[in-house]
Amino acid sequence: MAYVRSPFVTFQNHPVEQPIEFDHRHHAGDEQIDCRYCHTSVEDAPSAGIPSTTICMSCHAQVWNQSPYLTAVREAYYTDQPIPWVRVHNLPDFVYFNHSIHVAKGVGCATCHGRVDEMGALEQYAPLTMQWCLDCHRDPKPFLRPQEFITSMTWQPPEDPQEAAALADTLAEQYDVHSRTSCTTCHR
Amino acid sequence: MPPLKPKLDGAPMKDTPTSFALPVVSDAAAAPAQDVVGEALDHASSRSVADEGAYGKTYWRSLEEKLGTAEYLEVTKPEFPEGADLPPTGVARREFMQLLGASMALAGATACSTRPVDERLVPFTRTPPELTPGNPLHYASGMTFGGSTSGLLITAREGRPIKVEGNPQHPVNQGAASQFEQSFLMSLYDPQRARVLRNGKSPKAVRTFGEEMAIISDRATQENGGARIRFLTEPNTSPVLAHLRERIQERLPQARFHTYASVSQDPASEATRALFGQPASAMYDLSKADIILSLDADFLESRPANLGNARAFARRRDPAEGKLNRLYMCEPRLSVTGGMADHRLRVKSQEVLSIASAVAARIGGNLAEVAAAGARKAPLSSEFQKWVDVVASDLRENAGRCVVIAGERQPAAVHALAAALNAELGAVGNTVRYVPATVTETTDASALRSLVDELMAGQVDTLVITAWNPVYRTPVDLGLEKALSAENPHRSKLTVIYTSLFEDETSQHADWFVPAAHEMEAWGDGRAEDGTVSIIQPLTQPIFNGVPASELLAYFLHEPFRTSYQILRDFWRGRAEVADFDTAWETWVSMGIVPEASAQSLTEGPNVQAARAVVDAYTPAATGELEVNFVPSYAVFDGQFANITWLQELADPISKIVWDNAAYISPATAKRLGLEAGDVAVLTYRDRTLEVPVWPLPGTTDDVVVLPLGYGRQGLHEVVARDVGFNANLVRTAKAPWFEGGATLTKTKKTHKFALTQSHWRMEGRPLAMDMSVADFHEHTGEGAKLYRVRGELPNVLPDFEYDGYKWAMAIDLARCTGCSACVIACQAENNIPVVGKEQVLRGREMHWLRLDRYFSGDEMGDVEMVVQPVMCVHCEKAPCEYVCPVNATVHSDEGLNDMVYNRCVGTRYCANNCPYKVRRFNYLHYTADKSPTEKMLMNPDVTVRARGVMEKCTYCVQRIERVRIDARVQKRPIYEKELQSACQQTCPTEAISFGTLSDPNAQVTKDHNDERSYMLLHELGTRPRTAHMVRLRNPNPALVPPKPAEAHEGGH
Amino acid sequence: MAETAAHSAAPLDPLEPRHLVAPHHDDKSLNETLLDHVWRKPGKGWFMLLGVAMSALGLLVIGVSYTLFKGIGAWGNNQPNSWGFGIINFVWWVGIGHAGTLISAILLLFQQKWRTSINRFAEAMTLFAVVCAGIFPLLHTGRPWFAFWLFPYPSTLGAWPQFRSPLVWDVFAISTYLTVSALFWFVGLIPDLAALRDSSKSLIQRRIYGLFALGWRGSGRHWHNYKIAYLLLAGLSTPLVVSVHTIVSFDFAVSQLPGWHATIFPPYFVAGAVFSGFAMVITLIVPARKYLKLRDVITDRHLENMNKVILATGLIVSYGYLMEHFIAWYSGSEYEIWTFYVNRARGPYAGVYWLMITCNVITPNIFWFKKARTSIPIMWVASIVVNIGMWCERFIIIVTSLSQDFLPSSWDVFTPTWVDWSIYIGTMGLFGTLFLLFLKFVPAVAVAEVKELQLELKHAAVHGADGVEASAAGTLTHGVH
Amino acid sequence: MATETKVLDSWVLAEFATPEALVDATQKMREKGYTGMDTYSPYPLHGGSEALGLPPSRVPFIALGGALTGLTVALSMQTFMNTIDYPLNVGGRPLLSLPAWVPITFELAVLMAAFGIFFGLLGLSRLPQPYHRVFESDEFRSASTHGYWLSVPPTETAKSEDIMDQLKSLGATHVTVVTGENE
Repeated sequence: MAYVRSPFVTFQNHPVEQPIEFDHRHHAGDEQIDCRYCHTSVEDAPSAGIPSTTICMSCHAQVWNQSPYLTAVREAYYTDQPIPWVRVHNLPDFVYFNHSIHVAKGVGCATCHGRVDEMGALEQYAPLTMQWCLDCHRDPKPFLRPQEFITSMTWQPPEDPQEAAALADTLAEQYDVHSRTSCTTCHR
Repeated sequence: MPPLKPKLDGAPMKDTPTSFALPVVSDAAAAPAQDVVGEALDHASSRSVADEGAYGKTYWRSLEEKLGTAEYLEVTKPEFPEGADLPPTGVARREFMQLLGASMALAGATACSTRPVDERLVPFTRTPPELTPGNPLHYASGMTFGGSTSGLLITAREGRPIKVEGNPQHPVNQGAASQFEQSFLMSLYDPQRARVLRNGKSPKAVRTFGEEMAIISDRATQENGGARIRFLTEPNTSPVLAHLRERIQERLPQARFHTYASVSQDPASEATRALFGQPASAMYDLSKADIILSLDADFLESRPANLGNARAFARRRDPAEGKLNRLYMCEPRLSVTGGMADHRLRVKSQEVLSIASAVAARIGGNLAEVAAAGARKAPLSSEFQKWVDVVASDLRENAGRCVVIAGERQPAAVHALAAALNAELGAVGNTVRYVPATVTETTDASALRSLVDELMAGQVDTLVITAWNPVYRTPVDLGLEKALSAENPHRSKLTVIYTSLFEDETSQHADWFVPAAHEMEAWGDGRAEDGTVSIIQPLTQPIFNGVPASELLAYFLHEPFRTSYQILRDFWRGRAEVADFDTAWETWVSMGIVPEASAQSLTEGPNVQAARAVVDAYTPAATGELEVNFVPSYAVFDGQFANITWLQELADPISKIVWDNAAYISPATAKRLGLEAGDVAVLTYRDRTLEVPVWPLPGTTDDVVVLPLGYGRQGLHEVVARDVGFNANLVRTAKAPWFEGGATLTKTKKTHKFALTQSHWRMEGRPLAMDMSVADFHEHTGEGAKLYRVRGELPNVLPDFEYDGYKWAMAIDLARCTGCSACVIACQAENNIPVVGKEQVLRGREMHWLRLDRYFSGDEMGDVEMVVQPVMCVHCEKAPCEYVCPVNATVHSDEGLNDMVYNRCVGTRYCANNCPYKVRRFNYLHYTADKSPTEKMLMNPDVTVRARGVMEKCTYCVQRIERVRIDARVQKRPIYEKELQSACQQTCPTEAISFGTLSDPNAQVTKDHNDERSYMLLHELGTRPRTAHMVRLRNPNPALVPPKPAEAHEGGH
Repeated sequence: MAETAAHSAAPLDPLEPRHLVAPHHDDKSLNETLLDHVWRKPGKGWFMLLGVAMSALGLLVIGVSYTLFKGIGAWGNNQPNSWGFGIINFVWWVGIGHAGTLISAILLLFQQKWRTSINRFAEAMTLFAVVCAGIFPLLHTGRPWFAFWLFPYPSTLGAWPQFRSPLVWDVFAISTYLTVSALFWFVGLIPDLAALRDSSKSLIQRRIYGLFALGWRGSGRHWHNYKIAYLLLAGLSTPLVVSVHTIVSFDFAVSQLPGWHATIFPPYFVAGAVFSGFAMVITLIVPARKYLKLRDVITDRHLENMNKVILATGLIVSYGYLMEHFIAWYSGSEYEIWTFYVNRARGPYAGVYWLMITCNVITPNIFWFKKARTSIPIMWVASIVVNIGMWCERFIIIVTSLSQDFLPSSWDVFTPTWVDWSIYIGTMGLFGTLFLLFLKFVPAVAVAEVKELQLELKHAAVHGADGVEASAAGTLTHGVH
Repeated sequence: MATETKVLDSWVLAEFATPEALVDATQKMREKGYTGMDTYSPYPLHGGSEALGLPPSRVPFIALGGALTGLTVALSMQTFMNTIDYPLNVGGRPLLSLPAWVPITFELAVLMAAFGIFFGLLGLSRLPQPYHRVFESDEFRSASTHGYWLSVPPTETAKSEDIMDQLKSLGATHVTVVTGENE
């Protein structure tokens, strides 16, 4: 019972080596670049979007354009070959997760992906088990945050439980958030 | 560090315009081992020097070596999972070891994680601006076939087309697409498609081919103006191809173009040429027709105008839309249209002329002479007299609101009579208008006679065949195959150039074979029958190195290379009279339609007197013995769709046979000849014999044998189609392409196993597909009456669940449903439903979520009535399937959907047992295994591909619901009725299916549920279906209804 | 072995217990007689039978491996016949498995002395039949590797089994039945295992039997708890045995299929199970008592009594058929009428239907005649016929009902494949193998109980008929308050 | 059995010819005040428990406990899983479908009761017990087949020899002393 819930089986907290040493700590942390700058389709598509090489180059044509760290990016760009990133968050094929609706309903990036700004190599933060999904789908309120903080890595709900509950109620009302536990919500 | 360059399947990226994306296969699965040519290409491109454009020398040598091997010539890959019913002796040693290994592996498998260890995310280098990964894109396009171009709307995901719908803006399609258009997508990804351009057996580059053609055309220009060049094409509907053709003719004035189509409109053209002075097409407005007389015209199914006809016809079958129309039909076999008829007369094909003449005689007026001429050619049998009288008087009473339609299989005389009748009855201008025909040249087999003669006489040096597979589909007496084979003494002087999607029967005789680009791979255009021009927009780069038709023809112009896109755009730029061409062009492409004025109606009315000449010119077909009838197949048409498994497994709407054609005869004839279903008989006709398996089919005229075309294919690489059924073209003659008497059937000792999706054709008196006359319906609406059983109040001890939000529901109107089967294919394409093959269908394991139940009533030895009932999961509120599932794999959603959770299913199959509608389908074998990389690209990524051992069924297209819901909720608005359609609803030509939420009182589905015709299938079981069916109403003429006691409503026992 | 005089004695009273054990035995000779076959080297016949059984078992291995490799598609199942041989065989085996516990438990509770000699035998049969039956529900699922989802355990999915489904009830019923039957059998075996341990000749045998005997030493304190424990297990097994086949019948009765949806199913299935179970006991015990030389303890009296049970349950089964048909007609439902009067009697499987009627309705009636009840060849053949008939009954219930239900458009026939047959025959092989091993390694008769019975019979001989009744009531139950 | 805990003890074992004789002798010995005796027989003795003066068995109470546990567990498990934790609309049936819970409740009660009986039996009989001092005697092996034995532990007042004499006088056919480890 405990074994299948252990991070070893769920693949949590396991930094994944990528073909390019991309560091979220630097981009999301130090530089405070909004998640949506690179993950462009998170608000209107099921997939948040793995940035195309043009997005990398939109900055790195100007800054660090000689850096040896970025040789592979430049090579990918000029040879028109995609960069084969290694997938970190992998749901089974029969699970249809949609980023846009979660973001629209006030579920922040950090809620599921953790403190990406503190991860050198990206790792899976949440267990991604069905039970974990259900925990939020049954009672989404505690996991909501105001839209303006949707990509914030540091936002915390108010410490006072009553205040937090009030905020949760307001947000649920405002964003029209419902519990959805029908099977076809995720499995089609 | 993993390799930076993943293996991409497809053409080199450099040539890709950014406006459409490449198919990207992320799982990088290796091509199947049998894919010899593909392997060779990969091998070659990896070795070739980049500057040489992948055409290095090593390429040829290796490819030639490979091509010479037996594996290439003999396709070994089985299409389906091996049948499970092998005899024990069939377990070879190797397989046994595999079994052993499997059982050991299972024994050792514990606690294995399902997570793939190293899955890659392959983003675009430059994301095309219109594309968001994960969201679908829709492109307007078209498909040309049967002498007309349909307007299509194609859905693409991440650069790969996955679904074809009708273009809602197209005046003929109006959003509908038939089974052919939809399945055409499957041939795009068919791994058996030809990939190698070759001369003899030597692979060649396109450039080499182009140069060769330039040389041929240059030489011909100088020597004789192309006098020894012949082109054999499909009926042309494309303005750009017509333009290219004109230019070729300018350059090669002596070259000649021949056109061939299996289903030719020539008889109609011949008649209209006489009556109107030019070939014309009859455009029917069935929405205005109260009375329709069909003279062997399967106008709801036969190309090209069927989609529009079906829609208009069906509207008049719904009493909510006004007065019901009445359809009189005379035909030799039960067709889809015949199934919709209120009065159907079983006649032989050659008797149709006598019916037409007799009706004309009854109408009288200007028609007296032509009627008399007709009657001389074909005297009316006295048994039909009453029917003719009633029909004629009904037509006369409804003059101006009636129409007479002649079938494409009927001779010009019948078409002439139909046009004369329409003129006399005042139909012209009201219910029918005549427009100049899109295809003006002759397209039937007799037009090829001169070509074959020339070939045999050695008068042709170069024959360019762009028509699909003439060797297979031309009548046997034409001798085209002989002319192209070594039997022709002048064959060595002849160069045959053939282009096709597949290496087929004709390609075996081709000197040059050019793999054709699929219509979804190349730019083009085409006209619908009413003259509407569609722009055919490609959805991908050619996957198998195909050459577009326009590029191929352009080689004969010897001009600088232009792509099909440039050719098309240049042509329209030259032709369009618009100020801002670029903007106009963008609009046309996005709409898929060029807003040219569609064809104007002919103002000159038909010259009724000219009809007489046509009738006089008619030579009656031979009579006696059995009348042999050729018909295009409802599933594979004339065979050009035979390699599409969706269509092979599409049950014939009438006989429900899959993966086969049969010689259909009437049960009475079968009895007379001592033939049973599945017996193989020898058909003797005009000195030719053919072994055919027979199938007695109610509704067939006695002494008629119906042979569907399109089967018995022998194409080299068309593995799906090969040896399925028999080839009726082997007894078909150019002289009598459609019907003629004088055939005999002799029983042999052999039998043939037919796979049917429905084996019992009676309703056994149960209230299932409700079908009654208007008069009966009004009698039965009261309480305690027949209909009460299927919609009265029922006691209920179970709690009522509240559905606060949407309440998804469906209504199916049996009055509108013709059984055309477009919905079946739509469902299959949308929901990744596997094709299982004939063996599995024989075992009763077909997977279609949506099936069309077809019941006959009446005396099966005589006249029968047919009713079609589409049945898919009805999403019962009190679902019997759910409470027996031990693992909660099928439960209700909060919106009333009967959810099926594949990944939770362990496969006890109890749900299927307890489903009274038997709509659940089980993956008995791993039907989705062994898909080639291109076939995987066909899959809808929004729907789980089911593995072995799980149950599946109709979900009401829940993936569409969820996508629309998410979009609506992101935009903070409710779902609009129009934005959400189920796949079957979207494609249905007759609007028989409505889908939506019952929480909206104005939704069509709510109105349908509350309609007086609405009822619930098996209502008495208390399952409370969310799908309502609507009673089919018939509108019989009281004069033809037999007296009450004789009414054998359900027939059978 | 001396010829017994019992056969010549005229029976006085139907339940007169004298004939249940030949009178010339004492504890020691009983011991030797009943344990002898464990120590004897098995004969050629045993090895031959084992060879046959193991070959059939090989078929099972092939059939099961092939099924796992290919999928359920290897079987003849289709749409609409989603269940086929798998469930037929399951119900058939479970039914056979009913006689054992019934003989042991119910007859014990009703203090039927004659059960003593055959209960071990019947219990073993139960156990092995249930093992054979248990293969099918697991194997017939599309994805047997996920069958554990039927058990309620806290998974990471957060999903649970669905307790309204009779299939979950089945899981609990069959596993409980298997467990309780095994416990009951084992508890009964413990004293005999101790006897084997103590009469063993080699150290290895002694160690092995000693291991299973758990250190049983026949202590008065052991017997004190044992008697009540055994009786309680019997008491529990009685409702259990009824509940198990009731629940198996729910697999059908809970559905709404014509031919399945019937309230008569539970009693009719239980009777059918007992019917087939007793028939199977006869089928097995007739040769076994001959080869194991157990005619002294498994007497003709036993066989005759079992035949009476077969007759009685056969009549109940016939009544079940009659009622099904009556209710179908009485309901006026055209679906029910079609199923019973058109499809079953005249449909594509009419042959199987009439075979079923012949085997199950007509055959048992020969046991109205004492001659048939006491004739070894007749009863043996009849018992086999009854088991064929009961298999046909399950075939008729499952296949004909499924093949033609509500919508004629979906009707289709079921044709079994070679895999179906090999698995079916294979389970017989499994059963045979287990049974032959059982006969070889443990006493086929409950030795301790027979000895006790023997003692009572002696007392009865001394004290006369009244004493028989008194002491008969005392066996094993003696001392229970 | 560690060596340091080895306490050697001598018991007297007596074999009787018939079960009646054994019961009789036990009764007599008990009247003489011997305690800790035990009888050994291949099948239960009539009056054996009374002769040894044993209290009623506790197995039925354990069984009842098991049954009640099974019943409670089953009912609460089904209600929790299908009604409380993941309430799903299954075929429009009530979330708390108590009639549907009955079969499993019954089966689980039976199962738990059976476990109670079996493990209760083993526990109360202190089984499995591979070693016991009475197994030291080879003749004792007849106890499970055809012998009727009585064991009498020595007391402070009576020596083994006295006991042996008494037993012989009560009709024992064979008397012996076994020495073995304590339980």
